Amino acid sequence: LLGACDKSQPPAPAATADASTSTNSAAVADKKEGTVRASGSSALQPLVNAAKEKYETENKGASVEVSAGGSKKGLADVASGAVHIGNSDIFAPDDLKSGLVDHKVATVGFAAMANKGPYSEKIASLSVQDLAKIFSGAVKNWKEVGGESQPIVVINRAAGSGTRTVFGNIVLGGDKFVESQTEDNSGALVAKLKQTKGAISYLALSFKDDELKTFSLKGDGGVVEPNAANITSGAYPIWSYEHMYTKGEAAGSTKAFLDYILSPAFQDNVLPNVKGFIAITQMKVSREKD
Amino acid sequence: MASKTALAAEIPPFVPAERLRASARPRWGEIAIRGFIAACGLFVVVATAAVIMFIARAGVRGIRDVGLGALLSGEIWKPEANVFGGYPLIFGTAISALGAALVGAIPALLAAVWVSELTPKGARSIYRRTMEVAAAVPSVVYGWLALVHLVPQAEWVAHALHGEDVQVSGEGLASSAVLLGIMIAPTVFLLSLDALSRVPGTLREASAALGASSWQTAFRICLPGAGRSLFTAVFFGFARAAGETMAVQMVIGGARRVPANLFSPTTTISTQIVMDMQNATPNTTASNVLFSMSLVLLVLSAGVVLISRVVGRWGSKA
Amino acid sequence: MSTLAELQRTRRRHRLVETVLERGLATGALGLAGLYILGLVVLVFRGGHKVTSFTVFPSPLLDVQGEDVVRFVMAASIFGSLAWGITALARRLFATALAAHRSKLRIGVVVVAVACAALFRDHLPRFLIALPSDTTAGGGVGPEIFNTLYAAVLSTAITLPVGIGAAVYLARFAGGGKFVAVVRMALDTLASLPSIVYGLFGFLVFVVEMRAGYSLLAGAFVLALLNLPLVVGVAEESIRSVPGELEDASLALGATRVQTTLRVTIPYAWPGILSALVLSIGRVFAESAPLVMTAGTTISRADAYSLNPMRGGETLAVHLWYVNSAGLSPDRADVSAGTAAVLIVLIGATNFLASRLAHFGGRK
Amino acid sequence: MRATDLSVHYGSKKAIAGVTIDVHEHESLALIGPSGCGKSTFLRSLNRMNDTVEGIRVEGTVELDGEPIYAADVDPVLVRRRVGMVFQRSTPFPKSIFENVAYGLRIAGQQNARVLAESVERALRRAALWDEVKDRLSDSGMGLSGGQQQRLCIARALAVEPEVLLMDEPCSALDPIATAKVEDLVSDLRHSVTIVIVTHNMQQAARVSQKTGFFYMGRLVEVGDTSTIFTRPRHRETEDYITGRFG
Amino acid sequence: MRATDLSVHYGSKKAIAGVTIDVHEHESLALIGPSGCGKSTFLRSLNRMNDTVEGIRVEGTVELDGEPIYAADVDPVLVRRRVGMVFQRSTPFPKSIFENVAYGLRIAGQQNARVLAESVERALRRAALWDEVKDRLSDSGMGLSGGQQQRLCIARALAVEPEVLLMDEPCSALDPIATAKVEDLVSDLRHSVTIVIVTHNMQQAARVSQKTGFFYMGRLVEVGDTSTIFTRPRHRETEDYITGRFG
Ligand SMILES: Nc1ncnc2c1ncn2[C@@H]1O[C@H](COP(=O)(O)OP(=O)(O)OP(=O)(O)O)[C@@H](O)[C@H]1O
Ligand SMILES: Nc1ncnc2c1ncn2[C@@H]1O[C@H](COP(=O)(O)OP(=O)(O)OP(=O)(O)O)[C@@H](O)[C@H]1O
Ligand SMILES: [Mg+2]
Ligand SMILES: [Mg+2]
Ligand SMILES: O=P([O-])([O-])[O-]
Repeated sequence: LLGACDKSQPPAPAATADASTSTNSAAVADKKEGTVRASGSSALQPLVNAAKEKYETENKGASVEVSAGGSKKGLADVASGAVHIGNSDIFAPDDLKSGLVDHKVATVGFAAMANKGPYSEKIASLSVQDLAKIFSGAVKNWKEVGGESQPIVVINRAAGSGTRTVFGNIVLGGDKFVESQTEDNSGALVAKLKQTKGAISYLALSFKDDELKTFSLKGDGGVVEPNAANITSGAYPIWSYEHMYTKGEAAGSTKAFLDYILSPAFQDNVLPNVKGFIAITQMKVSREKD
Repeated sequence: MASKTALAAEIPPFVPAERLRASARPRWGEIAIRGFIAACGLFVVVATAAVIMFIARAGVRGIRDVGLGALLSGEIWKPEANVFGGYPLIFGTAISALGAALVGAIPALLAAVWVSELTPKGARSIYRRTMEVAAAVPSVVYGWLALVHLVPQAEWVAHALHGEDVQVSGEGLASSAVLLGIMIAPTVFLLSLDALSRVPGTLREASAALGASSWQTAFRICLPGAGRSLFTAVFFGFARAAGETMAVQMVIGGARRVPANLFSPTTTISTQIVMDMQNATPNTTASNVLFSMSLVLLVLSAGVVLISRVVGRWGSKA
Repeated sequence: MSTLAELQRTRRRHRLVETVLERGLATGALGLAGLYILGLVVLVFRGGHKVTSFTVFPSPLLDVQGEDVVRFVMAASIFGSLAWGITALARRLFATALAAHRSKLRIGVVVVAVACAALFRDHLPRFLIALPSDTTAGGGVGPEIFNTLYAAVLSTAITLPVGIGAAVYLARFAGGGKFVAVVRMALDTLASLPSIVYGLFGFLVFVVEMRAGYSLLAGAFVLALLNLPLVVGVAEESIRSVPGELEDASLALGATRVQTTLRVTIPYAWPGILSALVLSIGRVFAESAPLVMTAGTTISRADAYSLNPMRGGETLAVHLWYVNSAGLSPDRADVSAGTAAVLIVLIGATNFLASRLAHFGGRK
Repeated sequence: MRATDLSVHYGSKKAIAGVTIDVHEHESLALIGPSGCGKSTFLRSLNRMNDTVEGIRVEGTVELDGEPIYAADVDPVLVRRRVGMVFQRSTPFPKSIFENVAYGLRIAGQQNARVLAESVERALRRAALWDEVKDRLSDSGMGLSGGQQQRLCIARALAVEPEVLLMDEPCSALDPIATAKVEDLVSDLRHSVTIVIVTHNMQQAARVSQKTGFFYMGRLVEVGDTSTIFTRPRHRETEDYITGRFG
Repeated sequence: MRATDLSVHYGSKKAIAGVTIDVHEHESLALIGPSGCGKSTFLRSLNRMNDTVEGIRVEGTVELDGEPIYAADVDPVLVRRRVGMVFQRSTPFPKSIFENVAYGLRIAGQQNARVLAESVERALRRAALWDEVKDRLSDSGMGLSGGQQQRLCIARALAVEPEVLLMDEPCSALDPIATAKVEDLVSDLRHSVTIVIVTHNMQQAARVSQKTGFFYMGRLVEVGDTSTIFTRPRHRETEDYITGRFG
């Protein structure tokens, strides 16, 4: 009975904290008040949520609505004007690009993750070719990639997912996934992976979980672990920028929120504590497209 | 009036006794309310027309872009690659709704016959109450329960049926059909009960008076007597199952292909609409095609219900 | 025809078959009902656990506008119904002793409710008040409860007049023309549209064409549309079941048709209309797909409890779906159970209230 | 009140044909005849209650105080305020006893509480119901017994002070004692109101009416003093009917 | 068929009390009495039709050919096959005319087509309906006129060859001509079947029955030869009723 309560944090900021911040932000109060709506990437969602919680408690009257649904939904929503900010793991496609302004707020790595079980215990890493075979459906049993006999259950993200696009581009050279069970959302996928024997999928590292097996990448130069050091150096190739698109230049409360996310206060102090995300400034390599 | 008391004299008469003519002043309040009432009727028509029109406008564009044949019979649905074959969606919808009718509607109907004809009145109201609450339970609650409790069992059953080598996770047509069956059973039960209660009691009495047992009365008089309404009840359940979205989405798996067996993941029209609508840019083919598919769904379920109603009306006139 | 002995023989044979069938069907029906009862009980208890876990944080959880009022109302209704339940039980047990004090009891219930609300409003089950949390454990469903009820109110505000109007039109004013056939056809069509189609329609009209964004009003409107055939159908039936003699009596006293409708027909048909409303409110509570596409899936902290109908917001049913297919919080099994329990309690309470309200309608 | 050559069709079906009858003020007329012969149809065409029936066609004239009630500019609502009606099945509204009786006044626009109270009391007294209900005027009208309900309906009709009161088998659903009370009431009322009463009970017709009309298959076979009709009917059909040979 | 000290309660309400009556074979008995006096209740307890009513309590005995029909081991279904019943409102099943009449036989297990056809024809002939429907046996029974429907119901009851036929106001919804036909039929039938008929029309009782019983407020006030009851009733209440003083 108390379990649920214990896990939850007491309401962190007391009313006093609000009072102090609200005075110093009075000058821009008219900007910060109001609602900012964002939707899109579920990979980016943990970061935006962290920002939202901090931002809302620091700025009374400000409110940020974040809903998931996949990167392409975010792009479509922001382009249609349904939301102010479209979160995406991928660059906006050409047809939407013209009206949208990109704000790269972080980078994140992706990795194949699987249900934990005896069949995959011995497999610590998989090569890109192995992954390609698994996710295109060519390989159907764990024993074919070095594990024990157990049917492989591939779980995909839905077509609108940025994770799917990035992972597909880098591992399969395009969206060549076998058509299989599909989850809308990274969060739901994690739960599904945990409960399905033999299941494998791909997730942003922000969803890395001790109860899931996370595979390193086996290449010519040895095994590369998916961690911040390898991503910033470019050794681990499966990563992408996290974009927050606005329609035209951001203004008003939207701009205030984006400014907050891009501010050193957030990038240096908060972002590193959110699992899996890497500040843009840390990157030693860069990309112009996915 | 001769016997009017003194009291009466103080009270002004309500009707000017000499007059029958309508007063020159129209009764505005009356006219306004009549107008409102008629407007409500009109509103229903306009709203329906608007819904159909909005769906059809985009839907027809989608059909034009893709071609009706390709849309209905193509076996690959991949909007991200601009391939729109709706057959897996239609197949999934039809099979899970049919399965639901089989798993849920038919037992519910039989249960309704039993409860309506063969149990005492007291028990009847308990059954009815229970089912009313069960029918009001949101479908997502059923979906969530199925996700937590049904899907793992389905995985187990699938392995038992198809061997250990099959790739399943329990999400698929079997789960969704059972879920939908459980979901529509209370509604079908209640509708059937209503249909049976509309069979005149006098017919039951007449049958009993001829020496029929309550069973014979139930199956020879009440069932045929309520036949068309029972039909409608089952069809209504079918249509509801075909149109259900979120609950199905939670258990059907979402693979956009014709499933290999009842336990491999597939999708339905409405599920796919919700999924794909999220990242389709309005006014593109990818978006329009979703409206086309909803037209298909509309024809599937509305058609079924309308036909059963028309048959019902036409039959009751005979 | 047949001799008595023959009759008895066939009858015995039939009897045997009937007994077998009887056992089968009885088991089936009992099983069916039992399944649902069991399911409901389990649901309520599982979630009840979550719901009743009282907060250990007495101060307001969040600085959300309107939260105080919501807390007070919530506390008043919880303690009010508790007090009412106890007095109802007491009345049943000591019927004679308490018969004379009915009005006192009633006042007592109100006093207890208000007093407890004032005293305990900061010690409510956290789950019923707190904002939901996508990412961390301990999120609640306060705004969802509010949104669910608010959406029900908004959509009823549309369904009630339009539904009764259309029902009265069909039952009493329309006659049998072509237009009536069109209206009926329209109602049949509306009734058979899958709810996802309503969702698409609402999305197209409100979110895309009108650029209103996700809003509760859009959701309420779409749900009202969705409920219209149901409400019109049931209301028309109950209006038709008003004895013609009653209306004749009113007309014979010199009432106009409209006066008769307003003063005799609708009051008499009220219990039926009310049950239609309850059904439609039940569907507002229950629907998810159309709401996802029109009212959205988020709660905004700034106006979580605001009465502005143009803001978006998820309802309990949507939350249940969202938590399971998009939520990242570790306690989502608990949250789901709690949400389901709250939903079921809400539905039960609505039905109960309606059955009480039916008494005020007129008939009996 | 006078009907001249009155015919009523339901769609293509003729319900009554060429009925001419004259009801004098403060007279009471009983209508008898077998089931389906058109008694109710005729009665309802005297206060335009038939207007509400779909597909009905009324020919001929009906005059109230010399004014034709089917003239184009006549408001049927006003006709019905002057020609009241009581039905076979008592039809109390689901309201209090007081509100039942006050209903006709309220819809006529009467809002003065004192006037309402006085009118209700007078109507209930005239309907011989006052003493039985005066202590529970705010109880529901539907809680009364069958006979009381029927008298409540009569009181309700009387409250708007009609000149003519039409009654369609007002006692056929009542027990003997209630029937006797209503019959007494009708006998009293005929001194102040013109009454047209339909009944299937010939003894009742004999007891309460001065004149009796016999309907058969949509025609008014004969009408005359009650005593004459029951003792020396002019027509064969009338005689067959009142001696119970059919019906 | 004999009822001895029969009382029936609906819940706490007593509908009939201590009725003792003896109906001889091939005799026809008419039951008269004001509305609500318990005629239907009594009739329905003669073939255990009341069993289906919730909360009913039957005391006393009813015997059919000397066998008590309320004994514990008696199957009410068998009682009803031997004691048929016809109701006030005709209730043809929504089936063809043929199937309506054959229904009773079919449920009794008769499947032989020839036997069915013969029985149906005989029943329709006995109900004086054969000539009117022989060319449209497969049409719906609901397409017949009211009088024909009622005779169809009688034919249906006759088809299973009951020993006793109970009729509850079988003509009260019929027009005079149909009434006459049904009355003729009843007069004919009484030579082959025992008939108990409830009627509100005293003339009808006089025309079709040999014996008449008068019910009043749940009691059987008197029973005797029809001619005696109508000319020299022994009880004051009977006289008041048949002379139309009440009811
Ligand atoms: N609304 C209607 N539509 C069509 N036909 C009707 C309607 N009302 C009555 N009739 C027909 O008109 C005829 C006269 O009916 P009416 O009700 O006036 O008879 P009645 O003498 O009052 O009979 P009863 O004694 O049974 O009340 C009947 O044949 C009846 O079937
Ligand atoms: N199912 C029932 N439940 C309760 N009371 C009933 C029921 N059926 C009849 N009664 C009551 O029993 C009494 C006798 O009714 P019954 O129907 O036998 O009268 P009846 O003589 O047939 O009247 P009618 O001439 O109107 O048909 C009445 O007071 C009636 O209200
Ligand atoms: Mg009549
Ligand atoms: Mg009766
Ligand atoms: O981050 P995604 O939800 O677009 O994969």
